[in-house]
Amino acid sequence: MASYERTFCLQVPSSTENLALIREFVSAIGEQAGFGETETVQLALAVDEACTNVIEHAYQNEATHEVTVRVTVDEEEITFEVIDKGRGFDPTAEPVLPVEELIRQRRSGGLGLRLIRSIMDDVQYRIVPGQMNELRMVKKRRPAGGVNPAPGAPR
Amino acid sequence: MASYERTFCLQVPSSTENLALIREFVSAIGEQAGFGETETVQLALAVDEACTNVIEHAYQNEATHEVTVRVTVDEEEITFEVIDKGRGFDPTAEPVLPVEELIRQRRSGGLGLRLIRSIMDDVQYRIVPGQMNELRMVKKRRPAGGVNPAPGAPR
Amino acid sequence: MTRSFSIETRDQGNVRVLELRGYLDAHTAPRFEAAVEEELRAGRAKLVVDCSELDYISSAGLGVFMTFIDEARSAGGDIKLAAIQPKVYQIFDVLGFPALFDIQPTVESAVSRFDAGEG
Amino acid sequence: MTRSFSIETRDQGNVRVLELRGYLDAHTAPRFEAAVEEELRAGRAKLVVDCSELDYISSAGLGVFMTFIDEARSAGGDIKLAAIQPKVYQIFDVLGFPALFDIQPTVESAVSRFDAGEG
Ligand SMILES: Nc1ncnc2c1ncn2[C@@H]1O[C@H](COP(=O)(O)OP(=O)(O)O)[C@@H](O)[C@H]1O
Ligand SMILES: Nc1ncnc2c1ncn2[C@@H]1O[C@H](COP(=O)(O)OP(=O)(O)O)[C@@H](O)[C@H]1O
Repeated sequence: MASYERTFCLQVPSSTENLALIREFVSAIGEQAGFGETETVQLALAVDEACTNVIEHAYQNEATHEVTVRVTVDEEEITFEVIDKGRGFDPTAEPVLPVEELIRQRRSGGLGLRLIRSIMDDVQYRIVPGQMNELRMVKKRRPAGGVNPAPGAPR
Repeated sequence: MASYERTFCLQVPSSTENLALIREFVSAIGEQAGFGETETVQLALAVDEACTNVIEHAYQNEATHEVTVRVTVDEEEITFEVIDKGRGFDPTAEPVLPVEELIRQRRSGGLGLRLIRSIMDDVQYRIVPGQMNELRMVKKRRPAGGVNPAPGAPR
Repeated sequence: MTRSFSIETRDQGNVRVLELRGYLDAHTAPRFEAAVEEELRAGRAKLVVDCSELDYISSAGLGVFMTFIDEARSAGGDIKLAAIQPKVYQIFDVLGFPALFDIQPTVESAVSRFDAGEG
Repeated sequence: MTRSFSIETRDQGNVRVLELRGYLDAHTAPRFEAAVEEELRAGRAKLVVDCSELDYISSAGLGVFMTFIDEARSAGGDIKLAAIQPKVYQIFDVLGFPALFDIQPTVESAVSRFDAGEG
Protein backbone atom coordinates (compact mmCIF):
# COMPACT_ATOMS: atom_id res chain seq x y z
CA MET A 1 0.00 0.00 0.00
CA ALA A 2 1.30 3.46 -0.87
CA SER A 3 2.33 5.59 2.08
CA TYR A 4 -0.37 8.10 2.84
CA GLU A 5 -2.13 9.96 5.58
CA ARG A 6 -5.49 11.62 5.20
CA THR A 7 -7.24 13.95 7.59
CA PHE A 8 -10.90 14.88 7.83
CA CYS A 9 -12.59 17.32 10.15
CA LEU A 10 -16.22 17.97 11.08
CA GLN A 11 -17.46 20.73 13.34
CA VAL A 12 -21.12 20.96 14.35
CA PRO A 13 -23.26 22.71 16.99
CA SER A 14 -23.49 20.84 20.30
CA SER A 15 -26.95 19.39 19.76
CA THR A 16 -27.94 15.70 19.69
CA GLU A 17 -29.72 16.60 16.44
CA ASN A 18 -26.27 16.41 14.80
CA LEU A 19 -25.35 12.90 15.97
CA ALA A 20 -26.76 11.39 12.77
CA LEU A 21 -24.52 13.63 10.67
CA ILE A 22 -21.52 12.72 12.83
CA ARG A 23 -22.24 9.01 12.30
CA GLU A 24 -22.56 9.49 8.54
CA PHE A 25 -19.23 11.32 8.52
CA VAL A 26 -17.50 8.50 10.40
CA SER A 27 -19.20 5.79 8.31
CA ALA A 28 -18.14 7.38 5.04
CA ILE A 29 -14.53 7.59 6.18
CA GLY A 30 -14.51 4.09 7.69
CA GLU A 31 -15.89 2.64 4.48
CA GLN A 32 -13.41 4.61 2.36
CA ALA A 33 -10.56 3.48 4.60
CA GLY A 34 -11.50 -0.13 3.94
CA PHE A 35 -13.10 -1.12 7.24
CA GLY A 36 -15.88 -3.70 6.96
CA GLU A 37 -19.53 -2.96 7.71
CA THR A 38 -19.43 -4.32 11.26
CA GLU A 39 -16.33 -2.36 12.20
CA THR A 40 -17.66 0.79 10.53
CA VAL A 41 -20.86 0.61 12.60
CA GLN A 42 -18.73 0.21 15.74
CA LEU A 43 -16.52 3.19 14.86
CA ALA A 44 -19.61 5.34 14.30
CA LEU A 45 -21.03 4.13 17.62
CA ALA A 46 -17.87 4.98 19.58
CA VAL A 47 -17.71 8.49 18.10
CA ASP A 48 -21.47 8.94 18.67
CA GLU A 49 -20.94 8.03 22.35
CA ALA A 50 -18.00 10.43 22.69
CA CYS A 51 -19.95 13.29 21.10
CA THR A 52 -23.07 12.52 23.14
CA ASN A 53 -20.92 12.82 26.28
CA VAL A 54 -19.55 16.17 25.12
CA ILE A 55 -23.06 17.49 24.43
CA GLU A 56 -24.62 16.17 27.65
CA HIS A 57 -21.76 16.51 30.13
CA ALA A 58 -19.09 18.93 28.88
CA TYR A 59 -21.75 21.37 27.58
CA GLN A 60 -24.66 20.23 29.80
CA ASN A 61 -27.05 20.22 26.86
CA GLU A 62 -26.44 23.80 25.80
CA ALA A 63 -26.70 23.73 22.01
CA THR A 64 -24.75 26.95 21.47
CA HIS A 65 -21.28 25.38 21.62
CA GLU A 66 -19.30 23.32 19.15
CA VAL A 67 -18.21 19.71 18.87
CA THR A 68 -15.24 18.90 16.64
CA VAL A 69 -14.35 15.48 15.28
CA ARG A 70 -10.95 15.11 13.61
CA VAL A 71 -10.12 11.88 11.82
CA THR A 72 -6.73 10.72 10.59
CA VAL A 73 -6.35 7.63 8.44
CA ASP A 74 -3.04 5.97 7.63
CA GLU A 75 -1.83 2.50 6.68
CA GLU A 76 -1.85 1.28 10.27
CA GLU A 77 -4.85 2.77 11.98
CA ILE A 78 -7.67 5.28 12.13
CA THR A 79 -7.58 7.97 14.83
CA PHE A 80 -10.53 10.03 16.07
CA GLU A 81 -10.14 13.17 18.17
CA VAL A 82 -13.33 14.49 19.74
CA ILE A 83 -12.70 18.03 20.93
CA ASP A 84 -14.76 20.35 23.14
CA LYS A 85 -14.23 23.60 25.02
CA GLY A 86 -16.56 22.76 27.89
CA ARG A 87 -16.22 21.21 31.32
CA GLY A 88 -13.49 18.57 31.51
CA PHE A 89 -13.59 15.42 33.66
CA ASP A 90 -11.40 12.64 34.97
CA PRO A 91 -12.30 9.42 33.19
CA THR A 92 -10.21 7.32 35.57
CA ALA A 93 -12.45 8.53 38.42
CA GLU A 94 -15.63 7.23 36.78
CA PRO A 95 -16.72 3.96 38.42
CA VAL A 96 -17.18 1.05 36.00
CA LEU A 97 -20.19 -0.72 37.47
CA PRO A 98 -21.48 -4.04 36.13
CA VAL A 99 -24.61 -3.63 33.99
CA GLU A 100 -26.55 -5.68 36.61
CA GLU A 101 -25.64 -3.09 39.23
CA LEU A 102 -26.67 -0.20 36.96
CA ILE A 103 -30.02 -1.90 36.43
CA ARG A 104 -30.46 -2.42 40.16
CA GLN A 105 -29.91 1.31 40.62
CA ARG A 106 -32.29 2.04 37.70
CA ARG A 107 -29.52 4.06 36.09
CA SER A 108 -29.70 4.56 32.37
CA GLY A 109 -26.14 5.84 32.02
CA GLY A 110 -22.61 4.66 32.49
CA LEU A 111 -22.38 2.63 29.28
CA GLY A 112 -20.81 5.15 26.91
CA LEU A 113 -17.20 5.02 28.04
CA ARG A 114 -17.44 1.25 28.34
CA LEU A 115 -18.59 0.93 24.74
CA ILE A 116 -15.83 3.27 23.58
CA ARG A 117 -13.17 1.28 25.44
CA SER A 118 -14.38 -2.06 24.16
CA ILE A 119 -14.52 -0.88 20.53
CA MET A 120 -11.27 1.08 20.34
CA ASP A 121 -7.70 -0.19 20.72
CA ASP A 122 -6.47 2.91 22.53
CA VAL A 123 -8.37 5.68 24.33
CA GLN A 124 -6.72 8.78 25.81
CA TYR A 125 -8.32 11.84 27.35
CA ARG A 126 -6.51 15.09 27.95
CA ILE A 127 -7.40 18.55 29.15
CA VAL A 128 -5.45 21.50 27.73
CA PRO A 129 -6.40 24.02 30.43
CA GLY A 130 -8.24 27.08 29.15
CA GLN A 131 -8.16 25.71 25.60
CA MET A 132 -9.90 22.40 25.04
CA ASN A 133 -10.59 18.85 26.11
CA GLU A 134 -9.76 16.02 23.75
CA LEU A 135 -10.77 12.37 23.66
CA ARG A 136 -8.40 10.50 21.34
CA MET A 137 -9.47 7.06 20.14
CA VAL A 138 -7.41 4.76 17.95
CA LYS A 139 -8.54 1.68 16.04
CA LYS A 140 -5.90 -0.49 14.38
CA ARG A 141 -6.51 -2.00 10.98
CA ARG A 142 -6.89 -5.75 11.17
CA PRO A 143 -4.89 -7.82 8.69
CA ALA A 144 -7.05 -9.43 5.99
CA GLY A 145 -7.61 -12.53 8.13
CA GLY A 146 -9.52 -10.44 10.65
CA VAL A 147 -7.61 -11.41 13.79
CA ASN A 148 -4.97 -9.52 15.75
CA PRO A 149 -1.36 -10.48 15.03
CA ALA A 150 0.06 -12.50 17.88
CA PRO A 151 1.92 -10.31 20.38
CA GLY A 152 5.56 -10.07 19.37
CA ALA A 153 4.86 -11.36 15.86
CA PRO A 154 7.02 -9.66 13.22
CA ARG A 155 5.13 -6.88 11.41
CA MET B 1 -38.71 32.06 15.09
CA ALA B 2 -36.10 32.43 17.83
CA SER B 3 -32.99 34.32 16.85
CA TYR B 4 -30.16 31.93 16.17
CA GLU B 5 -27.16 31.29 14.02
CA ARG B 6 -25.53 27.90 13.60
CA THR B 7 -22.27 27.08 11.92
CA PHE B 8 -20.99 23.79 10.56
CA CYS B 9 -17.66 22.98 9.00
CA LEU B 10 -16.36 20.03 7.00
CA GLN B 11 -12.80 19.57 5.81
CA VAL B 12 -11.84 16.65 3.55
CA PRO B 13 -8.95 15.66 1.26
CA SER B 14 -9.22 17.05 -2.28
CA SER B 15 -10.44 13.86 -3.93
CA THR B 16 -13.70 13.34 -5.83
CA GLU B 17 -14.12 10.28 -3.61
CA ASN B 18 -15.30 12.71 -0.91
CA LEU B 19 -18.04 14.42 -2.95
CA ALA B 20 -20.63 11.97 -1.62
CA LEU B 21 -19.69 12.86 1.96
CA ILE B 22 -19.86 16.56 1.11
CA ARG B 23 -23.38 16.12 -0.31
CA GLU B 24 -24.52 14.18 2.77
CA PHE B 25 -23.17 16.98 4.96
CA VAL B 26 -25.07 19.64 3.00
CA SER B 27 -28.25 17.53 2.81
CA ALA B 28 -28.30 16.92 6.56
CA ILE B 29 -27.95 20.64 7.27
CA GLY B 30 -30.45 21.67 4.60
CA GLU B 31 -33.01 19.25 5.97
CA GLN B 32 -32.35 20.36 9.55
CA ALA B 33 -32.67 24.01 8.49
CA GLY B 34 -36.11 23.27 7.10
CA PHE B 35 -35.45 23.34 3.36
CA GLY B 36 -37.66 21.01 1.32
CA GLU B 37 -36.36 17.94 -0.53
CA THR B 38 -36.08 19.68 -3.91
CA GLU B 39 -34.18 22.64 -2.51
CA THR B 40 -31.94 20.41 -0.42
CA VAL B 41 -30.93 18.41 -3.52
CA GLN B 42 -30.14 21.70 -5.28
CA LEU B 43 -28.05 22.99 -2.39
CA ALA B 44 -26.07 19.74 -2.34
CA LEU B 45 -25.62 19.98 -6.13
CA ALA B 46 -24.30 23.56 -5.98
CA VAL B 47 -21.79 22.69 -3.25
CA ASP B 48 -20.80 19.50 -5.12
CA GLU B 49 -20.09 21.62 -8.23
CA ALA B 50 -18.06 24.14 -6.24
CA CYS B 51 -15.98 21.40 -4.58
CA THR B 52 -15.53 19.54 -7.88
CA ASN B 53 -14.11 22.76 -9.34
CA VAL B 54 -11.71 23.14 -6.43
CA ILE B 55 -10.51 19.55 -6.81
CA GLU B 56 -10.18 19.64 -10.61
CA HIS B 57 -9.08 23.23 -11.23
CA ALA B 58 -7.67 24.82 -8.08
CA TYR B 59 -5.78 21.61 -7.14
CA GLN B 60 -5.60 20.06 -10.64
CA ASN B 61 -6.66 16.67 -9.31
CA GLU B 62 -3.94 16.36 -6.69
CA ALA B 63 -5.60 14.55 -3.79
CA THR B 64 -3.09 15.72 -1.18
CA HIS B 65 -4.76 19.09 -0.49
CA GLU B 66 -7.83 20.06 1.46
CA VAL B 67 -11.30 21.33 0.65
CA THR B 68 -13.24 23.15 3.35
CA VAL B 69 -16.98 23.76 3.38
CA ARG B 70 -18.33 26.15 6.01
CA VAL B 71 -22.06 26.50 6.43
CA THR B 72 -23.93 29.17 8.37
CA VAL B 73 -27.67 28.95 8.96
CA ASP B 74 -29.79 31.76 10.32
CA GLU B 75 -33.43 32.84 10.13
CA GLU B 76 -33.00 34.48 6.74
CA GLU B 77 -30.66 32.32 4.72
CA ILE B 78 -28.09 29.56 4.44
CA THR B 79 -24.53 30.48 3.46
CA PHE B 80 -21.88 28.14 2.07
CA GLU B 81 -18.20 29.02 1.88
CA VAL B 82 -16.07 26.66 -0.18
CA ILE B 83 -12.43 27.34 0.63
CA ASP B 84 -9.22 26.16 -1.04
CA LYS B 85 -5.54 27.07 -0.95
CA GLY B 86 -4.87 26.26 -4.59
CA ARG B 87 -4.84 28.19 -7.85
CA GLY B 88 -7.37 31.02 -7.95
CA PHE B 89 -9.29 32.20 -11.04
CA ASP B 90 -11.43 35.03 -12.33
CA PRO B 91 -15.01 33.80 -12.64
CA THR B 92 -16.07 36.92 -14.55
CA ALA B 93 -13.57 36.00 -17.28
CA GLU B 94 -15.16 32.57 -17.87
CA PRO B 95 -17.32 32.65 -21.00
CA VAL B 96 -20.92 31.52 -20.49
CA LEU B 97 -21.60 29.62 -23.70
CA PRO B 98 -25.05 28.26 -24.56
CA VAL B 99 -25.31 24.50 -24.01
CA GLU B 100 -25.86 24.08 -27.80
CA GLU B 101 -22.50 25.72 -28.42
CA LEU B 102 -20.77 23.52 -25.84
CA ILE B 103 -22.22 20.46 -27.55
CA ARG B 104 -21.05 21.68 -30.95
CA GLN B 105 -17.54 21.98 -29.51
CA ARG B 106 -17.92 18.53 -27.88
CA ARG B 107 -17.06 20.10 -24.55
CA SER B 108 -18.18 18.33 -21.44
CA GLY B 109 -17.49 21.24 -19.10
CA GLY B 110 -18.66 24.74 -18.46
CA LEU B 111 -21.87 23.82 -16.66
CA GLY B 112 -20.75 23.96 -13.04
CA LEU B 113 -20.70 27.71 -12.46
CA ARG B 114 -23.94 28.05 -14.38
CA LEU B 115 -25.68 25.53 -12.12
CA ILE B 116 -24.32 27.26 -9.04
CA ARG B 117 -25.55 30.67 -10.24
CA SER B 118 -28.99 29.42 -11.14
CA ILE B 119 -29.46 27.63 -7.79
CA MET B 120 -28.07 30.26 -5.42
CA ASP B 121 -29.37 33.77 -4.75
CA ASP B 122 -25.92 35.29 -4.37
CA VAL B 123 -22.49 34.03 -5.47
CA GLN B 124 -19.20 35.81 -4.64
CA TYR B 125 -15.65 34.67 -5.26
CA ARG B 126 -12.64 36.21 -3.60
CA ILE B 127 -8.93 35.52 -3.48
CA VAL B 128 -7.07 36.35 -0.26
CA PRO B 129 -3.56 36.38 -1.75
CA GLY B 130 -1.20 33.85 -0.21
CA GLN B 131 -3.95 32.56 2.07
CA MET B 132 -7.00 31.13 0.37
CA ASN B 133 -9.68 31.34 -2.29
CA GLU B 134 -13.29 31.39 -1.22
CA LEU B 135 -16.53 30.85 -3.12
CA ARG B 136 -19.41 32.22 -1.04
CA MET B 137 -22.92 31.13 -1.98
CA VAL B 138 -26.12 32.31 -0.32
CA LYS B 139 -29.60 30.84 -0.57
CA LYS B 140 -32.48 32.76 0.97
CA ARG B 141 -35.24 30.94 2.80
CA ARG B 142 -38.48 31.13 0.89
CA PRO B 143 -41.56 32.18 2.84
CA ALA B 144 -44.04 29.34 3.29
CA GLY B 145 -45.77 30.18 0.01
CA GLY B 146 -42.62 29.32 -1.89
CA VAL B 147 -42.20 32.49 -3.97
CA ASN B 148 -39.82 35.40 -3.60
CA PRO B 149 -41.23 38.51 -1.96
CA ALA B 150 -41.81 41.24 -4.50
CA PRO B 151 -38.83 43.60 -4.82
CA GLY B 152 -39.26 46.49 -2.45
CA ALA B 153 -41.91 44.69 -0.42
CA PRO B 154 -41.68 45.44 3.30
CA ARG B 155 -39.81 42.74 5.19
CA MET C 1 -31.67 8.64 5.89
CA THR C 2 -29.81 7.86 9.08
CA ARG C 3 -31.84 10.47 10.92
CA SER C 4 -35.31 9.03 11.26
CA PHE C 5 -36.80 7.16 14.18
CA SER C 6 -40.36 6.07 14.83
CA ILE C 7 -42.33 3.81 17.15
CA GLU C 8 -45.49 1.90 16.32
CA THR C 9 -47.52 0.21 19.01
CA ARG C 10 -49.87 -2.74 18.63
CA ASP C 11 -51.50 -5.44 20.77
CA GLN C 12 -50.88 -9.11 20.32
CA GLY C 13 -53.19 -10.86 22.77
CA ASN C 14 -52.44 -9.39 26.19
CA VAL C 15 -48.93 -8.42 25.12
CA ARG C 16 -48.01 -4.95 23.93
CA VAL C 17 -45.63 -4.83 20.95
CA LEU C 18 -43.54 -1.71 20.35
CA GLU C 19 -42.01 -1.70 16.90
CA LEU C 20 -38.91 0.51 16.60
CA ARG C 21 -37.83 1.83 13.21
CA GLY C 22 -34.63 3.59 12.29
CA TYR C 23 -31.98 5.13 14.48
CA LEU C 24 -32.18 5.15 18.26
CA ASP C 25 -29.59 7.54 19.71
CA ALA C 26 -29.39 10.26 22.37
CA HIS C 27 -31.57 12.45 20.15
CA THR C 28 -34.39 9.95 19.66
CA ALA C 29 -34.15 7.92 22.91
CA PRO C 30 -36.38 10.33 24.89
CA ARG C 31 -39.27 9.35 22.61
CA PHE C 32 -38.69 5.66 23.27
CA GLU C 33 -38.40 6.35 26.99
CA ALA C 34 -41.72 8.21 26.98
CA ALA C 35 -43.39 5.36 25.08
CA VAL C 36 -42.22 2.68 27.54
CA GLU C 37 -43.10 4.85 30.51
CA GLU C 38 -46.60 5.39 29.12
CA GLU C 39 -47.15 1.63 28.85
CA LEU C 40 -45.98 0.96 32.40
CA ARG C 41 -48.04 3.86 33.83
CA ALA C 42 -51.09 2.40 32.07
CA GLY C 43 -50.48 -0.92 33.81
CA ARG C 44 -49.20 -2.72 30.69
CA ALA C 45 -46.03 -4.48 31.79
CA LYS C 46 -45.86 -7.30 29.24
CA LEU C 47 -43.86 -5.62 26.52
CA VAL C 48 -42.15 -6.94 23.39
CA VAL C 49 -39.86 -4.56 21.54
CA ASP C 50 -39.83 -5.51 17.86
CA CYS C 51 -36.34 -4.55 16.61
CA SER C 52 -36.65 -5.94 13.08
CA GLU C 53 -36.64 -2.44 11.57
CA LEU C 54 -34.22 -0.94 14.07
CA ASP C 55 -31.03 0.09 12.24
CA TYR C 56 -28.95 1.46 15.08
CA ILE C 57 -28.86 1.79 18.85
CA SER C 58 -26.44 3.70 21.07
CA SER C 59 -26.10 3.61 24.85
CA ALA C 60 -28.88 6.19 25.18
CA GLY C 61 -31.28 3.63 23.68
CA LEU C 62 -29.85 0.74 25.70
CA GLY C 63 -30.33 2.89 28.81
CA VAL C 64 -34.11 2.89 28.29
CA PHE C 65 -34.17 -0.91 28.62
CA MET C 66 -32.00 -0.71 31.74
CA THR C 67 -34.15 1.94 33.39
CA PHE C 68 -37.43 0.08 33.08
CA ILE C 69 -36.63 -3.64 33.10
CA ASP C 70 -36.85 -4.05 36.89
CA GLU C 71 -40.10 -2.11 37.07
CA ALA C 72 -41.69 -4.24 34.34
CA ARG C 73 -40.57 -7.45 36.02
CA SER C 74 -41.78 -6.31 39.47
CA ALA C 75 -45.17 -5.66 37.92
CA GLY C 76 -45.33 -9.26 36.71
CA GLY C 77 -44.26 -8.44 33.16
CA ASP C 78 -41.03 -8.12 31.21
CA ILE C 79 -39.44 -6.16 28.39
CA LYS C 80 -38.46 -8.77 25.81
CA LEU C 81 -36.50 -7.96 22.70
CA ALA C 82 -37.26 -9.58 19.36
CA ALA C 83 -35.87 -9.88 15.84
CA ILE C 84 -32.71 -7.83 16.34
CA GLN C 85 -30.66 -7.37 13.16
CA PRO C 86 -27.10 -8.74 13.43
CA LYS C 87 -25.47 -5.30 13.10
CA VAL C 88 -27.57 -4.08 16.05
CA TYR C 89 -27.24 -7.32 18.03
CA GLN C 90 -23.46 -6.89 18.15
CA ILE C 91 -23.99 -3.66 20.14
CA PHE C 92 -26.22 -5.39 22.72
CA ASP C 93 -23.66 -8.17 22.82
CA VAL C 94 -20.68 -5.93 23.63
CA LEU C 95 -22.40 -4.89 26.85
CA GLY C 96 -23.54 -8.34 27.94
CA PHE C 97 -27.25 -7.66 27.40
CA PRO C 98 -28.02 -11.23 26.23
CA ALA C 99 -27.38 -12.50 29.78
CA LEU C 100 -29.71 -9.94 31.34
CA PHE C 101 -32.56 -9.59 28.87
CA ASP C 102 -34.79 -12.13 27.16
CA ILE C 103 -33.86 -11.73 23.49
CA GLN C 104 -35.94 -13.79 21.04
CA PRO C 105 -35.44 -14.43 17.32
CA THR C 106 -39.02 -13.45 16.40
CA VAL C 107 -41.87 -11.36 17.79
CA GLU C 108 -44.00 -14.51 17.87
CA SER C 109 -41.56 -16.44 20.05
CA ALA C 110 -41.23 -13.46 22.37
CA VAL C 111 -45.02 -13.12 22.70
CA SER C 112 -45.48 -16.85 23.25
CA ARG C 113 -43.01 -16.81 26.13
CA PHE C 114 -45.44 -14.52 27.94
CA ASP C 115 -48.34 -16.87 27.08
CA ALA C 116 -46.35 -19.74 28.54
CA GLY C 117 -46.31 -17.78 31.76
CA GLU C 118 -42.55 -17.26 31.63
CA GLY C 119 -42.60 -13.54 31.96
CA MET D 1 -25.54 4.95 0.66
CA THR D 2 -25.10 8.04 -1.44
CA ARG D 3 -21.79 6.73 -2.69
CA SER D 4 -22.62 3.91 -5.05
CA PHE D 5 -22.94 4.00 -8.81
CA SER D 6 -23.34 1.18 -11.31
CA ILE D 7 -24.19 0.64 -14.97
CA GLU D 8 -25.98 -2.35 -16.45
CA THR D 9 -26.17 -2.85 -20.19
CA ARG D 10 -28.78 -4.83 -22.12
CA ASP D 11 -30.14 -5.09 -25.69
CA GLN D 12 -33.68 -4.31 -26.60
CA GLY D 13 -34.00 -5.17 -30.28
CA ASN D 14 -31.29 -3.19 -32.09
CA VAL D 15 -31.19 -0.61 -29.32
CA ARG D 16 -28.66 -0.66 -26.51
CA VAL D 17 -30.05 0.21 -23.08
CA LEU D 18 -27.68 1.50 -20.37
CA GLU D 19 -29.27 1.42 -16.95
CA LEU D 20 -27.70 3.84 -14.47
CA ARG D 21 -28.05 3.24 -10.72
CA GLY D 22 -27.15 5.53 -7.88
CA TYR D 23 -25.06 8.68 -7.86
CA LEU D 24 -23.41 10.09 -10.96
CA ASP D 25 -20.89 12.77 -9.99
CA ALA D 26 -17.32 13.77 -10.90
CA HIS D 27 -16.09 10.63 -9.13
CA THR D 28 -18.30 8.17 -11.00
CA ALA D 29 -18.77 9.97 -14.35
CA PRO D 30 -15.55 8.53 -15.88
CA ARG D 31 -17.15 5.06 -15.70
CA PHE D 32 -20.24 6.29 -17.52
CA GLU D 33 -18.06 8.05 -20.09
CA ALA D 34 -16.08 4.84 -20.72
CA ALA D 35 -19.31 2.85 -21.13
CA VAL D 36 -20.79 5.23 -23.71
CA GLU D 37 -17.50 5.44 -25.55
CA GLU D 38 -17.28 1.65 -25.70
CA GLU D 39 -20.73 1.46 -27.31
CA LEU D 40 -19.93 4.09 -29.92
CA ARG D 41 -16.52 2.52 -30.74
CA ALA D 42 -18.30 -0.81 -31.23
CA GLY D 43 -20.62 0.84 -33.75
CA ARG D 44 -23.67 0.88 -31.48
CA ALA D 45 -25.06 4.39 -31.76
CA LYS D 46 -28.70 3.78 -30.82
CA LEU D 47 -28.54 4.25 -27.09
CA VAL D 48 -31.21 4.61 -24.44
CA VAL D 49 -30.07 5.62 -20.96
CA ASP D 50 -32.49 4.21 -18.39
CA CYS D 51 -32.47 6.73 -15.51
CA SER D 52 -35.21 5.09 -13.41
CA GLU D 53 -32.69 4.09 -10.72
CA LEU D 54 -30.50 7.18 -11.04
CA ASP D 55 -30.65 9.14 -7.78
CA TYR D 56 -28.39 12.07 -8.59
CA ILE D 57 -26.49 13.70 -11.42
CA SER D 58 -24.05 16.60 -11.37
CA SER D 59 -22.55 18.51 -14.28
CA ALA D 60 -19.83 15.87 -14.65
CA GLY D 61 -22.55 13.36 -15.55
CA LEU D 62 -24.42 15.81 -17.77
CA GLY D 63 -21.14 16.46 -19.56
CA VAL D 64 -21.01 12.85 -20.75
CA PHE D 65 -24.27 13.35 -22.64
CA MET D 66 -22.95 16.58 -24.13
CA THR D 67 -19.68 15.04 -25.24
CA PHE D 68 -21.19 12.16 -27.20
CA ILE D 69 -24.60 13.30 -28.43
CA ASP D 70 -23.33 14.75 -31.73
CA GLU D 71 -21.22 11.69 -32.44
CA ALA D 72 -24.16 9.34 -31.83
CA ARG D 73 -26.43 11.40 -34.06
CA SER D 74 -23.83 11.66 -36.85
CA ALA D 75 -23.60 7.86 -36.78
CA GLY D 76 -27.35 7.61 -37.41
CA GLY D 77 -28.21 6.99 -33.77
CA ASP D 78 -29.02 9.05 -30.71
CA ILE D 79 -28.62 9.08 -26.94
CA LYS D 80 -32.15 9.15 -25.55
CA LEU D 81 -32.94 9.53 -21.87
CA ALA D 82 -35.75 7.61 -20.22
CA ALA D 83 -37.64 7.40 -16.94
CA ILE D 84 -35.87 10.22 -15.12
CA GLN D 85 -37.02 10.68 -11.50
CA PRO D 86 -38.44 14.15 -10.77
CA LYS D 87 -35.64 15.10 -8.36
CA VAL D 88 -33.09 14.32 -11.11
CA TYR D 89 -35.19 15.81 -13.91
CA GLN D 90 -35.08 19.21 -12.22
CA ILE D 91 -31.30 19.23 -12.68
CA PHE D 92 -31.54 18.49 -16.42
CA ASP D 93 -34.21 21.16 -16.58
CA VAL D 94 -32.13 23.93 -15.01
CA LEU D 95 -29.68 23.60 -17.89
CA GLY D 96 -32.21 23.44 -20.69
CA PHE D 97 -31.50 19.80 -21.56
CA PRO D 98 -35.13 19.00 -22.45
CA ALA D 99 -34.81 21.23 -25.55
CA LEU D 100 -31.64 19.49 -26.72
CA PHE D 101 -32.12 15.84 -25.82
CA ASP D 102 -34.92 13.38 -26.47
CA ILE D 103 -36.23 12.64 -23.00
CA GLN D 104 -38.93 9.97 -22.78
CA PRO D 105 -41.15 8.92 -19.89
CA THR D 106 -40.34 5.20 -20.24
CA VAL D 107 -37.60 2.99 -21.69
CA GLU D 108 -40.20 1.44 -24.00
CA SER D 109 -41.24 4.76 -25.51
CA ALA D 110 -37.59 5.71 -25.98
CA VAL D 111 -36.80 2.42 -27.72
CA SER D 112 -39.88 2.64 -29.93
CA ARG D 113 -38.84 6.07 -31.16
CA PHE D 114 -35.78 4.39 -32.69
CA ASP D 115 -38.01 1.72 -34.23
CA ALA D 116 -40.16 4.45 -35.74
CA GLY D 117 -37.02 5.65 -37.48
CA GLU D 118 -36.93 8.92 -35.58
CA GLY D 119 -33.35 9.08 -34.56
N1 LIG E 1 -16.79 14.49 27.58
C1 LIG E 1 -17.13 14.50 28.89
N2 LIG E 1 -17.09 15.65 29.58
C2 LIG E 1 -17.43 15.67 30.87
N3 LIG E 1 -17.82 14.59 31.57
C3 LIG E 1 -17.90 13.41 30.95
C4 LIG E 1 -17.57 13.30 29.56
N4 LIG E 1 -17.71 12.02 29.20
C5 LIG E 1 -18.12 11.35 30.29
N5 LIG E 1 -18.23 12.17 31.35
C6 LIG E 1 -18.61 11.76 32.72
O1 LIG E 1 -18.41 10.36 32.83
C7 LIG E 1 -19.64 9.69 33.17
C8 LIG E 1 -19.73 8.34 32.47
O2 LIG E 1 -19.88 8.53 31.07
P1 LIG E 1 -20.55 7.41 30.18
O3 LIG E 1 -19.88 6.11 30.47
O4 LIG E 1 -20.50 7.83 28.78
O5 LIG E 1 -22.04 7.28 30.69
P2 LIG E 1 -23.24 8.35 30.62
O6 LIG E 1 -22.79 9.46 29.73
O7 LIG E 1 -24.36 7.57 30.08
O8 LIG E 1 -23.44 8.79 32.04
C9 LIG E 1 -20.74 10.66 32.78
O9 LIG E 1 -21.91 10.47 33.53
C10 LIG E 1 -20.07 12.01 33.05
O10 LIG E 1 -20.16 12.35 34.42
N1 LIG F 1 -12.42 26.84 -7.93
C1 LIG F 1 -11.82 27.08 -9.13
N2 LIG F 1 -10.49 27.29 -9.19
C2 LIG F 1 -9.90 27.53 -10.35
N3 LIG F 1 -10.55 27.59 -11.53
C3 LIG F 1 -11.87 27.38 -11.56
C4 LIG F 1 -12.57 27.12 -10.36
N4 LIG F 1 -13.87 26.98 -10.68
C5 LIG F 1 -13.97 27.14 -12.00
N5 LIG F 1 -12.78 27.39 -12.56
C6 LIG F 1 -12.53 27.67 -13.99
O1 LIG F 1 -13.77 28.04 -14.59
C7 LIG F 1 -14.11 27.15 -15.66
C8 LIG F 1 -15.61 26.93 -15.70
O2 LIG F 1 -16.02 26.18 -14.56
P1 LIG F 1 -17.36 25.32 -14.60
O3 LIG F 1 -18.46 26.18 -15.11
O4 LIG F 1 -17.59 24.72 -13.28
O5 LIG F 1 -17.12 24.21 -15.69
P2 LIG F 1 -16.08 22.99 -15.69
O6 LIG F 1 -15.50 22.89 -14.33
O7 LIG F 1 -16.91 21.83 -16.06
O8 LIG F 1 -15.07 23.35 -16.75
C9 LIG F 1 -13.30 25.90 -15.40
O9 LIG F 1 -13.05 25.17 -16.55
C10 LIG F 1 -12.04 26.47 -14.75
O10 LIG F 1 -11.15 26.91 -15.75
